[in-house]
Amino acid sequence: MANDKRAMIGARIAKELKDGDYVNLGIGLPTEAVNHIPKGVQVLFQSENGMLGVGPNPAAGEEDKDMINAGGGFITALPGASFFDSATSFAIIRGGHIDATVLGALQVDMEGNLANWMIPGKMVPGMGGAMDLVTGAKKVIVAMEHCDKNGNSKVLTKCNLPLTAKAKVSLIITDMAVLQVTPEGLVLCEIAEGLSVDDVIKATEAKLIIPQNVKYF
Amino acid sequence: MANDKRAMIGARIAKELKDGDYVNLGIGLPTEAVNHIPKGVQVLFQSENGMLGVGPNPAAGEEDKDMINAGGGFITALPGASFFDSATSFAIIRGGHIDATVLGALQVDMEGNLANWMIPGKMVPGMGGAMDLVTGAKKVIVAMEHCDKNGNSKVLTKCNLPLTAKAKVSLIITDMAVLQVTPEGLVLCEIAEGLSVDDVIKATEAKLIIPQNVKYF
Amino acid sequence: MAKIISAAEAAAMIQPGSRIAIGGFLAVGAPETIIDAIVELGTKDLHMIVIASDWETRGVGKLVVNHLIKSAQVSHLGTNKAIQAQMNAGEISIELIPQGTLMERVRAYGAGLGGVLTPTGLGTVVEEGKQIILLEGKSYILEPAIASDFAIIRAQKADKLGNLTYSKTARNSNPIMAMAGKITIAEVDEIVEIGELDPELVVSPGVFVNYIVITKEQ
Amino acid sequence: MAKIISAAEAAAMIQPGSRIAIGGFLAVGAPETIIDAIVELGTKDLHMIVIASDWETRGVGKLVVNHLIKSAQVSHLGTNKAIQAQMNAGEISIELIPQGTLMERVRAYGAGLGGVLTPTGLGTVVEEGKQIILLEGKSYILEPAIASDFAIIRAQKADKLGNLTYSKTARNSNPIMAMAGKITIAEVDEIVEIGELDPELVVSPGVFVNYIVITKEQ
Repeated sequence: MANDKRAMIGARIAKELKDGDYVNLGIGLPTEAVNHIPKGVQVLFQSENGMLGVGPNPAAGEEDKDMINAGGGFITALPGASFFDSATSFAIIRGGHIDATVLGALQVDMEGNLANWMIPGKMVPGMGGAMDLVTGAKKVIVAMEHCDKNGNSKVLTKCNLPLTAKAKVSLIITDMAVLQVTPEGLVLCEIAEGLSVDDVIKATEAKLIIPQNVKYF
Repeated sequence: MANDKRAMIGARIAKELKDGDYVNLGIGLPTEAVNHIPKGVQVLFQSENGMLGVGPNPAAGEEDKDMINAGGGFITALPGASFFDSATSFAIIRGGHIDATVLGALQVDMEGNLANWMIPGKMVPGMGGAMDLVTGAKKVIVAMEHCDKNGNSKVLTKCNLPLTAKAKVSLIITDMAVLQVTPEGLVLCEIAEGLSVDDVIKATEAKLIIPQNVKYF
Repeated sequence: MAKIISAAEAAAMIQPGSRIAIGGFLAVGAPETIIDAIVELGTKDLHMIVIASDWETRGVGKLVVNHLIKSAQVSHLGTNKAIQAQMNAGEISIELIPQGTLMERVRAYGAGLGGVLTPTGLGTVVEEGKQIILLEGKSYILEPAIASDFAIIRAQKADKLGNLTYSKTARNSNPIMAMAGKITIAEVDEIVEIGELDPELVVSPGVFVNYIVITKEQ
Repeated sequence: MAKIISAAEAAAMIQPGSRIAIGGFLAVGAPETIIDAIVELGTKDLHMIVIASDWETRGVGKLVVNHLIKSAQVSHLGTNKAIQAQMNAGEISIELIPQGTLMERVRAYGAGLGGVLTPTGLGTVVEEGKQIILLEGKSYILEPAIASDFAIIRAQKADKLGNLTYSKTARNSNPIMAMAGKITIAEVDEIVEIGELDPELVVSPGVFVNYIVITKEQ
């Protein structure tokens, strides 16, 4: 994905995060949000291996071998950080103490089902902490490209890959659109600047509910 | 109970505790053991509210309001002590990490059943940590007076008070005798100096197995 | 991020019928200032979840003697005659729970678990009416999580994010109760600036703490 | 009380078929020196319980590339191509477990619990073949405790009683794995005298630790 699209998604994720929120960001695209938190808004980031208060990446040469995030990347600690064991970390996650988690996806569907941990016969990295995060976080946001490399929609009527969790996703942020999962189906809330509603409908396998006013983001 | 009897029981409990053992002593009589650990033998005492490395009672005027044992008495910490929350404390207990626990009893029986937490209609203090201790400790020792205040045996064929745990007691140390709980029944291992085997048999409601040699303690 | 409030404000959040998980063991590590504020307000019909019922004049015992407790899940009553009298009089309903089981049931709620399987209480009255699960030849009692609306706890220091440290055996149930409140209020001896607590020394991360109250105890 | 031994002595305790809970997360906080000693000894058919399979050259990945692992309970394989190849070739059998569930199952064993009830994995392949428990209208998967013969973990400092402290995110699964070994061996950067560790700073009490090995890592 182009850097400007990544930045756009990061900025849009950041809008969902409120002052004082405890947030867990998945590896990759979701971490873009860090660069877009407004000044004066304090969001506390968790790393599920066992830390709250994750700070910016360290400068080259200043990496601490004992300071990594859940993706294995080097991190720093902000003032007010805390370290704890991984069982406590997942108690925080599963127990509903995390305000929002943002994860990537292979597929997401109209019911808020998410598939992001394996492609049978091809790739079995394991679910890691994703199933707990999606089950426990107060708000589950998916951030991903709208279509896969072959141009196929990743927003489906029904996921056909093994699920990470059932009916837990509440918001989908892609390079094309912002979709809300509702009991009635997927609502197209916002579209990316330069696109039309029709562009999004064409690129989406799932049926979308189109409100009268669709904003740009 | 007279002080010399308490000391005798304390000394006999102490013989069961080995160098390096982690031990939890119940309130009252069991704590007598502390005064009888031989020099050079290091036994580490747990307090189930959340501490390992309990030291002697503080001198008068040197009590720390934040340093109490499970009975509410003031304690001190030995070098090498550690503090932890009560869930961890009971993980240590239930998980089999405590080598021995010594508890008082209202009744104990031939099958190693123990009753020490309530008398229906009369006294319901609650089981506190006793059920976990008796369930989890590697070795469960009962230390008590052989008979109650009315002269009735507390060593029974079958407990009739509500149980603390089933078939968990392995050794009973009283002011009259040391009894081992075996699959065959209660074995009279030792009797108190000055008593005869018959004295113990008469004072005991449960049937005893009498080996050829019964030692004094 | 935690908000600093007064004990009276803390007490005012608690409603008749609220389920409150309360830290402390025999009143050591008990949130005395918040308890006093609840007593002053006189909020009745409370359900308390606590290790022990403490003494008549200290800890949760003060809630009992002021007749504010309708029911309790507790492991030990032995030091408080008032609660035993109220229980015998049918004024208060008590579920006695082994201490380790109580801690796991509270932790389970805080950790989003439905419950745990424990061998503690097998063959005793504790197993009565409960589901027994057989796993690899061993029996366990299924002990469900205990829900609470509020946790009121006591810590030594809080930073302004709500990160907490404790003092010695006053730690006891406090970090576990802290996990379990839908709203958790921590009474502390001292509030320090963010960054003043060693991140390795934090026992309860601020994520568990919603409000901080400064203690009035000397 | 913990005994100080060499990494080779630690490795020699472990037998073919042993079930080993291993600390670390993506090799940070992994007991590299003990792992190297196991590799040197070449003990085969091991079962490992670990969060992630690390890298081919770091952490438990070294056990994998040397074909010492017969089976594993693990949550993430994505950083280690060797384990995925061995899995596809049928050489290694893998139970994939959500990370939080893995931690609770290991903790449960260390804490003497038979298992826990968790909502994680409901409606996914994780629930297949498992008992579902309904409590107050909510479903949970019954996840049994995971037993281990040995725990090998990594800490920062140990005193001679085996009390342990950790460094930053190298803490991760180590305190949990430490609880769960029938025999627990802690690899540490530094051994200090009894009394040198602040009792409030001890994360794993020595009661969980049987042996201490000094690390060879720089």
